[in-house]
Amino acid sequence: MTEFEPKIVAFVCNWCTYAGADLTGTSRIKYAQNVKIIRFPCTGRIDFMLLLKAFGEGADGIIVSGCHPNDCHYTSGNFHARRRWIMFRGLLDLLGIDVRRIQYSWVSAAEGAKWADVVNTTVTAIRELGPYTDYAKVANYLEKEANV
Amino acid sequence: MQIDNYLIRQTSLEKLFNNLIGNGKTVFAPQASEKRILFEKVKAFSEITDNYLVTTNAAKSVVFPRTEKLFSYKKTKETTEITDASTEAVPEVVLWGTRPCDAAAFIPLTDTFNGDYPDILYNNRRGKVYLLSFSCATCDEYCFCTSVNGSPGNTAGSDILFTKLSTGDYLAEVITEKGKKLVAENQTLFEAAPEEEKEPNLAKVKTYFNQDEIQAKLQNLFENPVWDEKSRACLGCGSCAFVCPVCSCFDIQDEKHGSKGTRLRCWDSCGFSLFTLHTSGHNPRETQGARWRQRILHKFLYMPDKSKVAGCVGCGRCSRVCPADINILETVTSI
Amino acid sequence: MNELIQKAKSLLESDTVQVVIGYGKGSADKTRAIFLTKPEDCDQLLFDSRCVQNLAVYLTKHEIKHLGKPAIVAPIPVLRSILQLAVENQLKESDLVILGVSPESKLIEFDSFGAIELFLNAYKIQIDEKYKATIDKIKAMPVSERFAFWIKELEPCFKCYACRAACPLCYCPKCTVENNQPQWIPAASHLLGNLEWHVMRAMHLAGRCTDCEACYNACPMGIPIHLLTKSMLQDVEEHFGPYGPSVGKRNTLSSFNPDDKESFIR
Amino acid sequence: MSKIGVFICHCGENISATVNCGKVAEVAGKLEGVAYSTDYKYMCSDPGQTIIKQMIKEKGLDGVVVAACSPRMHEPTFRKACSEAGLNPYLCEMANLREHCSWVHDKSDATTQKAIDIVRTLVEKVKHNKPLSTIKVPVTKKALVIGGGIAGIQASLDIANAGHQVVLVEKEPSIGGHMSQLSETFPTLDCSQCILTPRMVEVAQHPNITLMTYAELEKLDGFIGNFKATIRKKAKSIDEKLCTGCGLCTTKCPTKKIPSEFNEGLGFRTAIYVPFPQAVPNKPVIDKLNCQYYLKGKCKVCEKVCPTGAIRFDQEDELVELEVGAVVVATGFNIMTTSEFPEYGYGKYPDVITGLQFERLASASGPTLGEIRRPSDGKIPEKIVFIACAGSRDPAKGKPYCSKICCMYTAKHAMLYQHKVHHGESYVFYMDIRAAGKNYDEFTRRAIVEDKVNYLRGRVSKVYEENGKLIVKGVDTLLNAKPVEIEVDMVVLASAGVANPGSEELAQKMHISYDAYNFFSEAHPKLKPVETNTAGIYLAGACQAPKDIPETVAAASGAAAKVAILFSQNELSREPVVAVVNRSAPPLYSTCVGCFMCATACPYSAIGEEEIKDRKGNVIKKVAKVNPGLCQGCGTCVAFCRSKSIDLDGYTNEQMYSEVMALLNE
Repeated sequence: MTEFEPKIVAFVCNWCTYAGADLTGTSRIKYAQNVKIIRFPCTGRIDFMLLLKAFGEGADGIIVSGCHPNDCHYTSGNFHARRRWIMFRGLLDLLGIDVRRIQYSWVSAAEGAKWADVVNTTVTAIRELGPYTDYAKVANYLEKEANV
Repeated sequence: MQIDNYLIRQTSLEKLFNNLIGNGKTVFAPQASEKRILFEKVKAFSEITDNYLVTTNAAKSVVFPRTEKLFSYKKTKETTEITDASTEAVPEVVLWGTRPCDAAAFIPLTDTFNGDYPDILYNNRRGKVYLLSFSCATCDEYCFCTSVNGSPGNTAGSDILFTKLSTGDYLAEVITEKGKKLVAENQTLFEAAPEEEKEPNLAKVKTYFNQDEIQAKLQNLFENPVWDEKSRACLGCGSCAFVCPVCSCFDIQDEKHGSKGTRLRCWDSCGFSLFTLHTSGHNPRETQGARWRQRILHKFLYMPDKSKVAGCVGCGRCSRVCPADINILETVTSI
Repeated sequence: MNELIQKAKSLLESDTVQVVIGYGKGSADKTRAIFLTKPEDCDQLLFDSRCVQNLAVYLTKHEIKHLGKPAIVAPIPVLRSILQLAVENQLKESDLVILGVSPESKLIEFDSFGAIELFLNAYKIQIDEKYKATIDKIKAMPVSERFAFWIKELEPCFKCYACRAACPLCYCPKCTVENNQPQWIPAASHLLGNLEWHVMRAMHLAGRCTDCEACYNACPMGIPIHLLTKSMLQDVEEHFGPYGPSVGKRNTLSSFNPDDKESFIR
Repeated sequence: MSKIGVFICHCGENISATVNCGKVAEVAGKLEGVAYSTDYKYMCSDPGQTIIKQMIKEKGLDGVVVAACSPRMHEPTFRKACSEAGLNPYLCEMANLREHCSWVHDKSDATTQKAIDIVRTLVEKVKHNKPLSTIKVPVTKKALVIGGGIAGIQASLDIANAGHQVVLVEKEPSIGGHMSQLSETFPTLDCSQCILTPRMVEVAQHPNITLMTYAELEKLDGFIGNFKATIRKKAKSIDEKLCTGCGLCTTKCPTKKIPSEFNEGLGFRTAIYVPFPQAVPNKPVIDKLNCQYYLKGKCKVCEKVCPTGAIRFDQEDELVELEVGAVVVATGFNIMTTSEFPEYGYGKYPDVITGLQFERLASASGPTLGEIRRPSDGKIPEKIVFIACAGSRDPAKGKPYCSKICCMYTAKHAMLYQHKVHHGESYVFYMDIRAAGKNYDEFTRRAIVEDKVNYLRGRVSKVYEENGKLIVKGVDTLLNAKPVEIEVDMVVLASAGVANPGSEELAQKMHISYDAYNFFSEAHPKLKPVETNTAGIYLAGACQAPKDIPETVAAASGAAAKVAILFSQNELSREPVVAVVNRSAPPLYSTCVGCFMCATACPYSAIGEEEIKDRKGNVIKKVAKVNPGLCQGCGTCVAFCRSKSIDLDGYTNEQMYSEVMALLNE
């Protein structure tokens, strides 16, 4: 049996984490292939629905990352995002949507090594949790059921 | 068709149920939970409640699911491969515990799905449904089946109608071939018809109006303040339509996942402002009043005009669930 | 009660308002929202413990706005909603006359939103202990079981949107769920569509919900969706301090504190 | 149906060493909507760009994905190339195959598959890209300089000399700042006032400079090229036109015992006062908090003695609105006061003073006319200790940074002391001597070698008073770390440079960022040292971090050059990544419901109101409206909009949604 390769989507801001991930590349630090990045201008732009969509489309894990507090290119987008995440995380947790599958982090443009570490630890953690079958069952309900 | 009468013992009902399950049928029956009684899939007789007036939801979803796959597709740059939905996997379904109004609702529902062309998916599902109804011994102020040509002991639509007698046993009226088939499969449970009359065991449902008179009055009532007045509190949700056993409006939705996708038929409601919204921004039914009028006219004028059967069976579900306490009976009687 | 009727009458007689939104006798033993435009009809007004529908929902409905300036019978949940609507620029003081009703069924008149706020200080939103216990019980379940619990609860939802229609704070003319470019939420009511809809509804009420339970009361299927908003209210309080609508203040989620604390961001 | 071109770059071997570029191009070619797909050694090279341009024309491409390095590297390059071929540049996106894929993974099928996934995601995004055009904004060629210290003075003069109008706002009654308080300056020991005052006068007389003293920034709205500043001119209680600056009022004022700010509390001033004799403008103001008339309603001596009748007790603060195109922030710094040092007596020993107080003692214009006398009894101190790094480099004091200027001025202070008190003994406790700078190290050497200042490497743990003497307990780490106890007459703390009180509020008013110590943050620590993250607002001097005079002047000239560059254009072009509120068919007009949650969340106050009117002019509804000049494109508003009525061009809901879908679905 081949090892489970989790699908992980990373929602990152352009100014810190995206640039930090660029630095990971420039520094040739290796990390797992499982994570693919979507670039946003700011964590403030990241709609919580997109995270939910990612699970709905089969993501096993999610990374959300942006500028450290006080470092936001737009001064306060990350502060807004943080409040939103606090609320969103609480709601998901209540609903039994596995919040361990969403890793939030602050990775600055200078933290190339941290980005690699965030990716690798997230991949390891999701590998341990296994495929997100609970959610997949819900998402693919129509495919499977006879619809009565 | 000749209706055959039998007696079935109270104790035999469970046996009948078990036989149905044993024959591989899926049984939907009223199930009680904290705030609602719903038609739900049941596995054991004990899950069924007999302490209910009508269920909150209508039984229509077994023939007209609230979300139904029509087909799925897969695209490449050059080709599109379409797979039609099939009802083959749909099991035979027994609706256990429908009321006469519920059963009667299948008549206009089937009409609708066989208007311009027969709806294969609907008809396939309908063909697999057995309706084992139970007459009403009680009613409430929302019931008005008798005003729309129904009754608490009406046999129309059901395959078998059970009426509880004073002894606690049931009169079983077997109405259709399907019903007869079921009786044949369970012959030992059905005994000779009882002596007791059916009528005294039925609820007394007040007659408020006459469907034919209303139909005539509505011909000239398109412009009337009653629509706005009676719908003023309407919040514009779709609960009335979704619990209605006759309402059959639907919306077509595509769900796309990359190069694959499915086309779905989903329940819709004329109470929604979006229902008639044009792309241009114009909405021919701009207010809740206009939408309420549509609902009443459709049920009490257009449908009987077209197919001789009203679009309302007087079950009263819509009025019971309405969060703004809008009452269909009140509107119709005020006309 | 008489006081309320007299006040409503005089408001209509003097043409101060053109419609009085209040509670009247409904079907069976229910009460319902009534809309009075004539002084002589004001005797229909009543108020008792059955009057739980949140009338504030009508303040933003165009059919009702069309009737003219309203006076609204406003027990505490309605007052909270009015205040939150004011915070969100949906109401001005001059838009309406508020016929406040105290828990003792006394008529209280408010000449400003500030006065409502002051009054409500004595009636802070409090989550009932029984709900807290239920929420705690759900939270104590293992994650998979919790998910299964909610999927089962949400399964009967057929997306009639009564929860949205009854909520005074769901006043958008076009809801996210009605957006199809992109199709944020499946219009279909299946497990995923229902889950996504209810997550979105709850998130959109985060920091705004005034805990009136209109959504739950409206739900024909009796789905305990109010537990979601109640739990979020608890979260708001835990992380950002006590919640209560306040004119001139921002919503919890469109404001921030640089020192907001969390424990999950690396 | 889209016609998208996909161009896969090998980046030499940087990408192709681990990613099978040919395979990526092949798979991309099969994607729906892709009309052309190829790979090439160097896409950014001239021939590479030519392929893109040719294909745009040949295939009539309506979207381009260049899969190469980070968009942060070459997005402008490829967008320009597209533009040259007649394709709107914003229809071009980059897929980051180098930094985010080939450089971080080993060669494998999984790496190639990831590259394919990234490309597919960007192809889906491009399908939803819209042509955008750059936003043009006019430039108001007038600068606002906040702060009239040497930084503000230098910036103002440079901008004014470049031919542009400048408004210089200073919160004190006179410009000059900290530099005017200094005695001599390192490393040349020339007199601070002698070099500063001519500049101050030049400011006052410059035809392009409008000077507003005793004034503060109240509000700043707008955006680069188009700021609207509101200045609060505090009531000076005099008519400046009538006042001749004769000074009679200040000599007659009965309230004479107010600690002088200019002299750091070591001298007194009157309630109506000019901060120092060389002040510019040299006209007094009435300090309302100390004036007898304002306090008790009686006095008015100044009014009686004023020969021109220039006193105006009823004067009120005035708010002036200015339209400016650029702002230079030069609000300077402050130092920790002695009261913040419990170990050195909480400021209750009068003879423990700060470096800035020592400057006043050493200054010829100071309270002792340049003689070093201790504040308690006026005696000349025989022994003196200077404590460097008082607060600086001390995480316990919340200032882990080096204040940079203290090593030099402490050496200067010790030298000045030795020059003035020949028989005196001076000690300097230091952690390290940081004297990097032209002639700086030579200067500190001179203090040690020529002026015989005793440098002790170690910290002072305690200062306490005993029998009229100050006992300094410290340690000398160079001599086997032995404890040292010195009995002295005076202690001077080289206390840490800190941000001015109120910096935080000021930064928030201007929407610029600030660091953990409330110093203003530059846009980039190396490459954009005088810019802030808010376009059009620049930094000069010690408001950014402690700086010495040459560095401050250089930064001020740098900021002035940036302003001059900005003002060299009549119009600015801005990236069109801005939020837009939708419009829809009537009767809705817009799905925006006007809750303005977006406006409260906007970090730039870029969202205002718009009234939608019918043909008769009646207001139908109020909706949000984004000012594209102010919007910086963060998109925070978008995520807040419940009805999805506001969207961000370049990162629209459709684009982001498509990316998520495409990333997870083939």
